[in-house]
Amino acid sequence: MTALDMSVRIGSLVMPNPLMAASGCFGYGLEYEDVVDLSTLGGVVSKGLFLAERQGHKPERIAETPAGMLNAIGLQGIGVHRFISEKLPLLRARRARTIVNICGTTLDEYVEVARILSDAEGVDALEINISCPNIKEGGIQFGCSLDGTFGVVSAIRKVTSLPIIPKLTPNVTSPASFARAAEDAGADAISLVNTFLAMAIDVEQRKPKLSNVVGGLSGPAIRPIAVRMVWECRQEVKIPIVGMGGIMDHRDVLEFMIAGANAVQVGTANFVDPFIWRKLLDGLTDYMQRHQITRLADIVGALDTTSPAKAHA
Amino acid sequence: MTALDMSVRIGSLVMPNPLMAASGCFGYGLEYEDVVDLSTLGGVVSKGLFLAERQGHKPERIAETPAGMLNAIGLQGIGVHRFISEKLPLLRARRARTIVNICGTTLDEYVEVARILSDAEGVDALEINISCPNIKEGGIQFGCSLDGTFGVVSAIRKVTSLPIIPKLTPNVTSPASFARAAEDAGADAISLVNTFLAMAIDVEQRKPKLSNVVGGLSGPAIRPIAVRMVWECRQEVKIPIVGMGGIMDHRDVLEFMIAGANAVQVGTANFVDPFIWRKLLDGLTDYMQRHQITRLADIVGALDTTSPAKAHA
Amino acid sequence: MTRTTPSGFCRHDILSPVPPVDVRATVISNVRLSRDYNVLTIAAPEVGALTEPGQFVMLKTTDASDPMLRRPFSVFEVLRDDLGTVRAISILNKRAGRTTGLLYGLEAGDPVWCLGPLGLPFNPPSSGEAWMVAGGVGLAPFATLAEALVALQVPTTLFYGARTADELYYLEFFDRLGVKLVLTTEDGGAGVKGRVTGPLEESLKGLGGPNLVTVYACGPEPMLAAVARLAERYGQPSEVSMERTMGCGLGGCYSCVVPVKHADGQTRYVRSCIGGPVFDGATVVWE
Amino acid sequence: MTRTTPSGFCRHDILSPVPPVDVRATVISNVRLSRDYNVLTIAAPEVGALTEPGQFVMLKTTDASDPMLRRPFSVFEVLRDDLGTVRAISILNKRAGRTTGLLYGLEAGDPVWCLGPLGLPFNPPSSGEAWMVAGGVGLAPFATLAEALVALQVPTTLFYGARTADELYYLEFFDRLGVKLVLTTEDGGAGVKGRVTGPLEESLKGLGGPNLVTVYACGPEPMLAAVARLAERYGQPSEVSMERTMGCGLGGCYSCVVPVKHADGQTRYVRSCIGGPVFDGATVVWE
Ligand SMILES: Cc1cc2nc3c(=O)[nH]c(=O)nc-3n(C[C@H](O)[C@H](O)[C@H](O)COP(=O)(O)OP(=O)(O)OC[C@H]3O[C@@H](n4cnc5c(N)ncnc54)[C@H](O)[C@@H]3O)c2cc1C
Ligand SMILES: Cc1cc2nc3c(=O)[nH]c(=O)nc-3n(C[C@H](O)[C@H](O)[C@H](O)COP(=O)(O)OP(=O)(O)OC[C@H]3O[C@@H](n4cnc5c(N)ncnc54)[C@H](O)[C@@H]3O)c2cc1C
Ligand SMILES: Cc1cc2nc3c(=O)[nH]c(=O)nc-3n(C[C@H](O)[C@H](O)[C@H](O)COP(=O)(O)O)c2cc1C
Ligand SMILES: Cc1cc2nc3c(=O)[nH]c(=O)nc-3n(C[C@H](O)[C@H](O)[C@H](O)COP(=O)(O)O)c2cc1C
Ligand code: FES
Ligand code: FES
Repeated sequence: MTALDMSVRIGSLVMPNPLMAASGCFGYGLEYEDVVDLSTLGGVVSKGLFLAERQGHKPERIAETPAGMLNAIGLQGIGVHRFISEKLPLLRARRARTIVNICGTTLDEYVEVARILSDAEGVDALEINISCPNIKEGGIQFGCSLDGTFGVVSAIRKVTSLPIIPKLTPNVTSPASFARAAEDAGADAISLVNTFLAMAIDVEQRKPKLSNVVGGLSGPAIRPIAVRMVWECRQEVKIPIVGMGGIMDHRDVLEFMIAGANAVQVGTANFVDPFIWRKLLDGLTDYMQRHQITRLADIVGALDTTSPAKAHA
Repeated sequence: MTALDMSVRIGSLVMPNPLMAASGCFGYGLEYEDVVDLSTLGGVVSKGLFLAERQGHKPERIAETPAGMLNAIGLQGIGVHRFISEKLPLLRARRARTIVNICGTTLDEYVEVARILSDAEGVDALEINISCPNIKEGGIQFGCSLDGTFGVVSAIRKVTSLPIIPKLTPNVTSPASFARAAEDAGADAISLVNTFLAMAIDVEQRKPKLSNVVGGLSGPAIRPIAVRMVWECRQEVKIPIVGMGGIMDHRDVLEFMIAGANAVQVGTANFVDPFIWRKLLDGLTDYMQRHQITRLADIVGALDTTSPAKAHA
Repeated sequence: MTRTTPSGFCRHDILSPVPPVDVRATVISNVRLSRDYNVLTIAAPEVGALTEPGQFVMLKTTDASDPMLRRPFSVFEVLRDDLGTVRAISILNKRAGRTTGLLYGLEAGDPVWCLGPLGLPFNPPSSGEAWMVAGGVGLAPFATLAEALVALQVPTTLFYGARTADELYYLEFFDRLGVKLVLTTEDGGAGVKGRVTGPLEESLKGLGGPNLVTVYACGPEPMLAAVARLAERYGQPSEVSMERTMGCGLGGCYSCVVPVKHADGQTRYVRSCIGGPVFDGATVVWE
Repeated sequence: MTRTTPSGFCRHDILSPVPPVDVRATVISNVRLSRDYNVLTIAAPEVGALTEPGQFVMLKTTDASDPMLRRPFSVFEVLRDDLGTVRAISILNKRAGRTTGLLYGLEAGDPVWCLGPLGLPFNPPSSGEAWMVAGGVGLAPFATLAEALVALQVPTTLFYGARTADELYYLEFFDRLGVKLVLTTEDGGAGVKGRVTGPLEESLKGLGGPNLVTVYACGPEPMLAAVARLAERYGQPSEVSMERTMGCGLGGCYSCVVPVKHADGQTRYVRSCIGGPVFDGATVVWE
């Protein structure tokens, strides 16, 4: 049996496998070091960071929905400076590949945060969060306008040589056109999807379940929409795609990859099963062996649309 | 105990309660007459009809997903003429309030279908399907452009005095702006949401699960997004809103109404439980009694956003 | 058995069926026949009392939304107590995915939501013999059909093919009824080696003329197509039970369609849940 | 019990915890105490062996995605066999919604997914007595805490309030351990009529000075706030176990935050799953 190659490259970021922990679903990574060796993940994406510390929204911050959950955390975070001094050295010590999810209320803040992180030791890539649906000033104004997306990505491109990965919102008519804007602006990859703007109501109290009224929907419920968006973006751009949305097992990872994702992120599933990582790796290994695939990258975008799957195969 | 009033009015259409069967999820209504007295529903929305008979897509036409399902039926249907001769008399005999879901590949076809149905005896309203995600020529070109939506609704407005209810797609950045276009064009109400464009892949065969590759996602998975869209539209327009997306029990009905829907449609839930209608009515009755509500319409849009629901009430 | 028109376009136009019922049934027993097959007996007498051979039920193992949709299963046995009162039905289940996997794992006392009976049943043969052709789990509708045929004193044969000898089930049941058995296995471990269509064709060849037997078939679609074509070639009528992905079982969703040649010469998609699952083999357009 | 700092900001900065484990446990028994309360015993010895009083587990009754998230529950009892080996844990469950409803309905043999132990435990009192204050299902963490306190020979009292006499559970258990019981019911059906804070305040008043008892509280948030304020007013330290909506239990999601006054005078949201659920009552900012 030849060695199995699961590696993925995004600019200078080389990952041993396509499995990344999604922003906001894995703390700063260190919270999970008891349950998984962080160096075995493709990468760890930090919680979204602004320049300054933020307290986020009041509780209630989450609500469960069918096969999904809403969140409106409001980007509680320690800010980029404390991240660099308190978390980054520990992440380096654990040999985690660290991707920092960056936010801004203005173009200048994005650029500033990117610049500061580019000078720090141990940051492997920047994921540009222009898609948080939960706070008005969280960059979504950039993520819902093609010019805004182009503008923020090209401004950050000028100040950093780190790989930059704009994270796209699904709450638009055509995510593929945003993927194109990001590629044109010099992005090394795109990641999608962030959460879907959604809400839930307690009908007995006639009040919203979240203090922020609306929040972002994640989890398996959204997977079929996210897979479609990845597939559409794959037709539109050449740069790597980091796919996510409701991945719960290795088949879901493969679904995103076959649709066109080069790597994937796992978010909500960490809450349900923090020991998921070993299972995902084992599942991918088994699939590669059964299908005699030596380079996992070979299945990226390999969807055969000439006929549907046989229902009774 | 005073009598409970659940009635809803949409132009000349008066329904005893807000519970309507959603298009494409209830055949032509008659398929369900063994399990429910059709006259007890607020209304029955027919399968989408073109001028001519259509065969629809090849199987596989549906695939289950977490708390949801994909469909790409491709609007198989008997066409407006056979509907009028074969189905309408039977629906009238059963005293069903009949709303016909109309489709077109061109503006002229929409107008023609609307005109023909306006002349037929027993049609209570027209739902204008400009939102089917499954076929290229199914009107979605009108539903994804504000001008297109305004154009098709105002053209139909000119040829019919029946209540017209454009059905909006959720696959756009701002459904509320489409609601506004529909209202401006003279719609009596809007209904939303149609299904979310989505896909699923059989990873063993590396083929799509649907013959059409992409399909529409429905069921509880989408409910939180649909409720948010209804809530946004409620801020934007004054006309009645028919809300839908993943309603499975009476609490879900109430959730849509509190968010701003005057009536609701139940689609996918019919497949899971064809006997759902009695349960929904009983649930609403119980809720009204417990909360001492005599007019159900009083809860429409009654969401109190001043504070979130208490988690441990 | 009532006479029905299995190739009809819409049930409501042609017959008035018994309305289905939905029961939250309790598992009485679950007998695992092999690693993949089990017979699940559930207390759904309301359904069983109404069921005709060839009809099906839509099952669900949870009232949560994952999995959400019900799945179609032939009624395998209608079980009666000593006084003849229907007490339960059973399902011959083969693991194929999630719900069939869950049905395999159920234990006595667990709930199952059971909607039925649904669909058009088999028709009794107008004359002559009945030959049932089963492939694998396609055996399911033939236990009740055999009982009905025997009650009508129709001479009945079961052509039954499986991959291996272990996967031939309920042979004694059919034997006891007086059904003649013709078995095949792909590995030759029992009966004739090969496909079930082999001995079927041999027997058809031996017939003295047309319309002497009615051929009933249930199994994988290539088998059904082959059986229907063979029956046609040898001038015998056939009824095939089609297996389609079903969303509702009641005609609501249009997921389950089969292309059927109509009297006007047109091929149209017919919903197999209400215009089937049993079709006149000669009218199905095989793909 | 190990000494820990329950008001710390991030677990990883201040102590090295025992890593949690995740087990697919089997239900051993389910005793319904009333229409809403039950004690569910599950075979999760791996979790029980590591648990300290005040820690919790995250439970799930299905591996399907509806319901999807786990729910937090205090470990009620750690159950040992005659040789002292841990065999199981139990949960005192009160029906509040879906998962608690499902936990109420489970039968022996059913699976439960159990992740734990999680969170910061109670600290033993530095000196003097221990007073535990429980409201309703807030009794849950006090069975193991009482055992630990009794083992340390700390004189222990349980102030325990419920709506009615029927909803006062496990009194004998605490009695047998030698824990002094002070009971209240809202309807006066047993013990003192009214809220549990009534007799608590009486007792606090009667104390000769500060730092003579450590007050431990678990129950509805208004009760916790009242207890923490009373303890502060009478100069006694308090530890409160906060109940927050939790998505993960591991610090991943930031859903479970409690506003806590920090040493620098700032109030910050602290994740109660890793910086709690047990907090120094004096540091919590009550809303
Ligand atoms: C009228 C009828 C009678 C049937 N009788 C029996 C029977 O007696 N015993 C028995 O074991 N099986 C029977 N089947 C087949 C059975 O319905 C499927 O095996 C079952 O639906 C698969 O569901 P699943 O959740 O286990 O699989 P899934 O996890 O949904 O999928 C597993 C595989 O089955 C296919 N599949 C998914 N949904 C369906 C569906 N609704 N129908 C068919 N295939 C599907 C998928 O494409 C996939 O290839 C019958 C089918 C029909 C239409
Ligand atoms: C550390 C900790 C220990 C706990 N120990 C126990 C215990 O020993 N016994 C016990 O019966 N209960 C305990 N609880 C409370 C228990 O977690 C909730 O009752 C349970 O989560 C409700 O879930 P559900 O699915 O039944 O309700 P849902 O259907 O989710 O909702 C019902 C109600 O509970 C609220 N709720 C939803 N999710 C949560 C959540 N994760 N936490 C709290 N409330 C929620 C909802 O807003 C709603 O008002 C504890 C909570 C915490 C934080
Ligand atoms: C609790 C929570 C917090 C999140 N915080 C962030 C964030 O800070 N930045 C970001 O880009 N995405 C954030 N997300 C979105 C996830 O990274 C991911 O895009 C989304 O949840 C879909 O993936 P999933 O279904 O696997 O969770 C958050 C999601 C959740 C559930
Ligand atoms: C199988 C199927 C067929 C549908 N056909 C139509 C249709 O013909 N016209 C239409 O406007 N909507 C159609 N829809 C959309 C539904 O009417 C409804 O908008 C959607 O399913 C969301 O509601 P639900 O989650 O309750 O099903 C169809 C949905 C399904 C599942
Ligand atoms: S299964 Fe829904 S129409 Fe046949
Ligand atoms: S429950 Fe997720 S951070 Fe506390």
